[in-house]
Amino acid sequence: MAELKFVRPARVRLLPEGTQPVVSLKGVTKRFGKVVANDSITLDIYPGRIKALLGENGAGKSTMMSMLAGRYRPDEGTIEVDGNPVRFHSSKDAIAAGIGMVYQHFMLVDSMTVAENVLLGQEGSFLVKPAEMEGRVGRLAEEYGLEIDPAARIADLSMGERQVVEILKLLYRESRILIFDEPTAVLTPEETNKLFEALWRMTEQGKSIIFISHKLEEVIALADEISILRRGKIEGELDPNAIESKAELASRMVGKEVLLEIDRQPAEIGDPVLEVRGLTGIGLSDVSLDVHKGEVVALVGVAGNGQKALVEAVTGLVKPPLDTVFIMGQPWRKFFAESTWNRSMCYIPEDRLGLATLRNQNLVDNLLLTTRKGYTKGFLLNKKQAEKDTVSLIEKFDIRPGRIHALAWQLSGGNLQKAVLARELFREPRLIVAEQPTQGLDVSATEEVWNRLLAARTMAGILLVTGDLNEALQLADRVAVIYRGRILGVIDAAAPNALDRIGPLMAGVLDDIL
Amino acid sequence: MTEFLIPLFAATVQSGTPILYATLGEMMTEKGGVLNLGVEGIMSVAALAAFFVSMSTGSPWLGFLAGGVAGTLMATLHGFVCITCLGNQVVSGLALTILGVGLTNFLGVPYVGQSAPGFTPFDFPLLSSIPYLGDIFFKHDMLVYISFVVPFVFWFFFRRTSLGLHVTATGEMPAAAAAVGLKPVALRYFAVMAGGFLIGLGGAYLSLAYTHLWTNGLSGGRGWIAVALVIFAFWRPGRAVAGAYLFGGVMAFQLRLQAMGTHLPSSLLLMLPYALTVLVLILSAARGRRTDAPAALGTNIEPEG
Amino acid sequence: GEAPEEKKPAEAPAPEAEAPKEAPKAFKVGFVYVSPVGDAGYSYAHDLGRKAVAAMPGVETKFSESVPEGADSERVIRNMARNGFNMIFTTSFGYMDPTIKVAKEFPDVAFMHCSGFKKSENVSNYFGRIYQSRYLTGLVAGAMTKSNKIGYVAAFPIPEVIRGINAFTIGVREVNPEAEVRVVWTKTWYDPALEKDAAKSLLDAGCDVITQHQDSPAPQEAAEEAGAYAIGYNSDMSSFAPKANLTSAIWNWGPAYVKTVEEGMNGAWKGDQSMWWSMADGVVDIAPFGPMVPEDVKASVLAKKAELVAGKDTIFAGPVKNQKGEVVIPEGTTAPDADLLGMTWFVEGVVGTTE
Amino acid sequence: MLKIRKRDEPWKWGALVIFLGALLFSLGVSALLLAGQGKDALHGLAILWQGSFGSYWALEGALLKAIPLFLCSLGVAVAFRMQIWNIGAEGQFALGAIGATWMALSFPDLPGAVLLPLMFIMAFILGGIWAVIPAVLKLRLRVNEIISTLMLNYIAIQLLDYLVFGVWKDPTSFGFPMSPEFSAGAVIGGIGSSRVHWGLLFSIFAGIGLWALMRFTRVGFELKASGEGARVARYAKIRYGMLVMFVMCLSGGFAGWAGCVETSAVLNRLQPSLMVGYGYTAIVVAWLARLEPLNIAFASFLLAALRVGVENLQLELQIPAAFGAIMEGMILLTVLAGQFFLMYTLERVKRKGE
Ligand SMILES: Nc1ncnc2c1ncn2[C@@H]1O[C@H](COP(=O)(O)OP(=O)(O)OP(=O)(O)O)[C@@H](O)[C@H]1O
Ligand SMILES: Nc1ncnc2c1ncn2[C@@H]1O[C@H](COP(=O)(O)OP(=O)(O)OP(=O)(O)O)[C@@H](O)[C@H]1O
Ligand SMILES: [Mg+2]
Ligand SMILES: [Mg+2]
Repeated sequence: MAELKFVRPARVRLLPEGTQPVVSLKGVTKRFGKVVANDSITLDIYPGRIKALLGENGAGKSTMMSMLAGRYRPDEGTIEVDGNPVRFHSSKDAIAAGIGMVYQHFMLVDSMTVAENVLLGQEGSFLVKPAEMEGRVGRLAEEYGLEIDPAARIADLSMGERQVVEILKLLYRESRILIFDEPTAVLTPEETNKLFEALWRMTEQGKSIIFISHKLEEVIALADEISILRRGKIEGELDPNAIESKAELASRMVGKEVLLEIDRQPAEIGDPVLEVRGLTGIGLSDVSLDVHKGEVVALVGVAGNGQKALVEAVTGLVKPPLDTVFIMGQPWRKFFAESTWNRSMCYIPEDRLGLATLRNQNLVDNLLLTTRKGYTKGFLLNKKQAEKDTVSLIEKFDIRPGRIHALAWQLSGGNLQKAVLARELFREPRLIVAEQPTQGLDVSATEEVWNRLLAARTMAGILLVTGDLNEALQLADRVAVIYRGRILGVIDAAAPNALDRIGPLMAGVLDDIL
Repeated sequence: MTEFLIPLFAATVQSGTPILYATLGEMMTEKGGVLNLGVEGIMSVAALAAFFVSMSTGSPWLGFLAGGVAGTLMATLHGFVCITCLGNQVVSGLALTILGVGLTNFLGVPYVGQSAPGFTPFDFPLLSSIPYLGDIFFKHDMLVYISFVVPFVFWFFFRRTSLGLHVTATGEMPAAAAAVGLKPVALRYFAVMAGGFLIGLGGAYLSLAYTHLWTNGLSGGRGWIAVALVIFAFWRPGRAVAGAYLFGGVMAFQLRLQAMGTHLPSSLLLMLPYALTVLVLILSAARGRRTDAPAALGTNIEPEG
Repeated sequence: GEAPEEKKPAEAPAPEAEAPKEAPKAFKVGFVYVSPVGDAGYSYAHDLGRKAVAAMPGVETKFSESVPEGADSERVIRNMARNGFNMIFTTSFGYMDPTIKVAKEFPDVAFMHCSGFKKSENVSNYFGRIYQSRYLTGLVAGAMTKSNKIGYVAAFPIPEVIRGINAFTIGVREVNPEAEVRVVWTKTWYDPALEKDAAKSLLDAGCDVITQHQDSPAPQEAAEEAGAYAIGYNSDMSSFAPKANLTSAIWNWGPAYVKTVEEGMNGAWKGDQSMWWSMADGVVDIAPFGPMVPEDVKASVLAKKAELVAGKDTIFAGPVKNQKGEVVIPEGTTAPDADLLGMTWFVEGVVGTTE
Repeated sequence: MLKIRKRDEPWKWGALVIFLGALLFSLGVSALLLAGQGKDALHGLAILWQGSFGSYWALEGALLKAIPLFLCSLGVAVAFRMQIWNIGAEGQFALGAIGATWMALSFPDLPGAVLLPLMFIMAFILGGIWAVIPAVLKLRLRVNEIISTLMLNYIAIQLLDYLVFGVWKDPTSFGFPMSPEFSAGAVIGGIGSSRVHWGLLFSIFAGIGLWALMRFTRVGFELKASGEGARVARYAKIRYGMLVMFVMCLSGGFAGWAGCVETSAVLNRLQPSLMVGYGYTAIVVAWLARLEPLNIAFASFLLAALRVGVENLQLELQIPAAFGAIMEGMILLTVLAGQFFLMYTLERVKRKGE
């Protein structure tokens, strides 16, 4: 099977003897109520090197970094910068000490421009001039070879561009230690490559990078050193050179044997469950696509090329033109007018907390969100039954914490995704539209989601929308590449040169034209 | 026609002025992410404070300032309940209105019917001789002239000063502001207090320029109009001016229509300002898409560990 | 707030059972006001009357202010009745139904309702013929106007206000048949800023004398600022606009209230009466003239006033025409009180509508 | 050093403790204010208690006053649950009163068993329509509902005025602005010999109905779910637009019922003095009660009792009416400030090496 490769420019640099760490954590502990998120962590960060931080969902990576960045204050232990103990009262102190962080969820003000976001808090004078600010940010971006329009509003930018803004923020503050919390989760492969180049450039200037990711191949390709965090504790430091395989890294991280090879038996292909025929409009042109029961069709492409529109049209959020979309053999309008709660279509969106679940409601209510019609008798809702079913789903999918009264926002990303999956599979769907289903999930959670999706093929056809080519190739039977609202090609995933053909298509390069 | 229109527009400017101050004050508050429904109460207290200080010191300017300070104090109370204690912004604002109006009626009793030095209209040098416009805009009192400048200052503050950017960031996404080392809590207090100051100036206008006498009930619902106009204005000062003048203008217009001897029932005429506000909103909402409401408006900043 | 401290025993009502043993019980009189007494307006005028009553020996008074009309007033009135008040003055029109209702439950308490039309066994209603004062001030206004346009800032289109406007207009036209009275409704009893705006709109329309029916002195102020004349209402408003104020139509409840309470104390009070006190009873009057009012005007107005004081009221004596010029009160007749009480039309010379 | 810590679970008895604490605090400040006026503060508080809860009369008065407040708050709460900011209960209340009056005046001869239901139905319809207008404006033209509901309040009051000053003016009222008195069939009677009327029972049933709707039905669930945003609602195939209309209609209908009960049972006719701001107070009540019907019942009763008690205080001690408003404002603000302790605690932190 094809594997993604990142081209590493230099060999792993050896740490010169006697180098002093720029930042050290000494016995740092952080509790949230009863949860011990970080348990006497001790960690050193050296200049000019990239340290990767690995750990399962909820291991405490973000918490630890947030303390470094001054957002949280440690309950115990000290942080030392250049050998001197410091106490950060707010991000301001951390910034002053040269530490900057790009958070998992971007910290950008949507309504303001790139320049304003980059210079926020660092304007330099009370009076500001937009043109002058834009000029300053433009020059900075140029200096580091980053492409961005300083006058653009954040709301109009892609995820990759937003990342650039976050990086510019750190660069402008002349941070020596740059923390990236899952920066690649929302990036396309191309954007990821660009990011890596930027990171290497920065280390060459002596900056230290801390890099958090669940994508092991990225970690192997990028890191000078790897630290593993498990249940709030540092489990060990690894030398990337000594890593034999992803599987080894994964098992060190989880603490038990991980296969990492999913067993994809071909399923029996049945009737078509989704037919898109010459869909034009809503940002798409002449899109045709079939998904049959028993198969996984991946839709890949650089974000913003029409995936969203297609998904919205298929899932009923946007009305497509007449006679272009057929679900389970029925025209769109008829299907959605008569759609039942089960044995129908289900949608697992990218936005788990904001779209797929009710943020402030418990798991029972979240189960009911899409299954409520199945619990309705007359006007009434059978909550007792819903509670019983929630309990059994929690058990079956091992969702933690295992309380039905836990609220959605209290769940970790992986568990939330499991909950969404549990609910949607409970509906025994015939068509599943899954959008970035493993984004932000750790290896074991990813594996579980993959297995569940593959198992679901016995009852359904799956449209998988993903930016992760690895995922597409692992799961899909066929891979459709979308570019500027068109499907440029549908490629058999089992074909030996699949990966080589997908790449150019994503960039809009058609073989047959060449 | 001009005989009718010029006094009408001049009256529009005058009756729009207190609403304008209050609208900008509420807008300032909301730009920082805090909803303050206590405008009516703040205006009342500020009107009394302005009157009292002007009366006892003989200086209307000190009175004007006192109105602003009283507004700030009242707003700070709201800030304490919402920003520090994380209380619900809607209820706190409503409670502030109840408290403010109550306090004013309670403390103001001894001064009812007394008068204090205030601001009187004068012809603004040079500008007042511009044909038409001079009569409309430049034959008022000092506080009206100041109100011409305030929207520009407001606009300038949010577009051209770093503090303005910080306040905006706090109203949009406090976490982002905190992440770059700003202090969202302090910034919110600033927005609430500065907004309270402006609202207070609106109150002071009522007791120092609109009338020079103390009577209860001076704010007469103008605070509520201000709250509505902030939404109407899509959080932009330029539109706030338009909204305040539109509202004041229609009010003045219907009174004038009566004075001219119309036969329309007064109930229908008195509906006009409110109905027209909605109508204009419908027309403008149907066209524009962006509303510019601060994204974090109404939500409190939870303390982090 | 400014109420004088009452005699101490007022603090806690003595339980009924112990009462006979103690010193002769004071005669308790309660007043219910629709607005705060501090407003220098309508309720303030009633409260001056209450103070006159409070000065009587053996009488104790209390008041409730800012009592909304409707359901709340019913409870307040009942609370007074239950607390052993002997006589209760309810001073706003909206208290009419509640007063009647409560009175039925407390047959031993005397109720006096102001400005309404219902009465019962133990409820009498009363009001003052303020229109007489309005008429006199109209005479002044008619004599003083040069533009022949007089502005009237009016509160609500109810008979009380309409009657005042009509009497005023009759006065104006008596001395100046050319003059007209322009009416602007604010639908407020008390919104100084709005009322000032209303006055300004009248001034802008060319009026050079302004009068009003609301409690706030703001219209007086507007006239003063515009260099026009003003006529006040409720109490002497000259202090608010010394250069503009010609005179005011004023209430003077003291004498009538004292007399009524006296009747109550010695058992002479009767329910089921309608009293419409006039200038002859001293309940309504006009305030002293401003210095700008010429002597001859003063003299002729005072002469008319003397007639009214003597009980000769011919203000609404026919012929009186309505706005369309139709004769509504024919020559030789005088409108009966019932018609005056229900007046909903404007006399000729008024510009405006009663809707 | 003290540290703010979020509670893992909300403090169980916290709401009660905080409420009582806030009450105590505000009473303390009020006592000081009274003392400042030269009154006997303790005696004043005793009178306040007496006037609020101390007698049958007081309780009866509070109960009566709580009824319209309760109905309006329920209406407000159901809209707020869905994050539709209906602050137009005042106007919807007025329209309800107008609807009830319309029926009462049109069919004066019908027996109560027919006429009263008609009045309630029409009150619900008109109140509902008045609330659906902003809903339509919001859905179709994206007009913010806060501003449209607020403006419609003013318009409703003028409309009521227009009617009672015009077509509905009682010919025997000597021109005063009020409708003719309702016929016996249009009046909600008292329960037994008390002054508490059957509107109380109606409110209780309405409250239970709404509570059950929110709790046990699918619509109730969809309403709660939509409260998290229109996007989630669309994802879950909830018909958001329909639901907004339904909820606003319900919300306006409840306020309309309050108007109907108040006109029919208390005033027995339509008159402008009907409008005393219940619609605005309802917003405070609904929020304080965290939009829960049972809490709303308590909160409306308590607020009504406070207002009744203050009347007593005013009469007995002759303090200005504004005193009550000050007390009310203070109680609300302290209760709110105290909410902090529901979600957070302060804990002492010891740092190593300090
Ligand atoms: N603000 C908070 N309040 C309460 N608990 C929290 C908070 N933030 C994190 N936690 C808990 O602390 C633990 C560590 O969380 P953290 O976000 O640091 O994990 P992570 O390693 O970054 O996970 P992921 O890979 O999913 O991002 C988790 O159990 C989480 O539920
Ligand atoms: N009192 C006033 N009278 C007339 N025009 C005004 C007044 N105050 C502000 N303006 C104009 O309105 C404009 C500000 O309006 P607006 O609130 O729409 O700006 P903005 O949306 O904040 O900024 P931008 O236009 O940069 O997006 C200014 O250019 C100013 O010229
Ligand atoms: Mg994390
Ligand atoms: Mg603009």
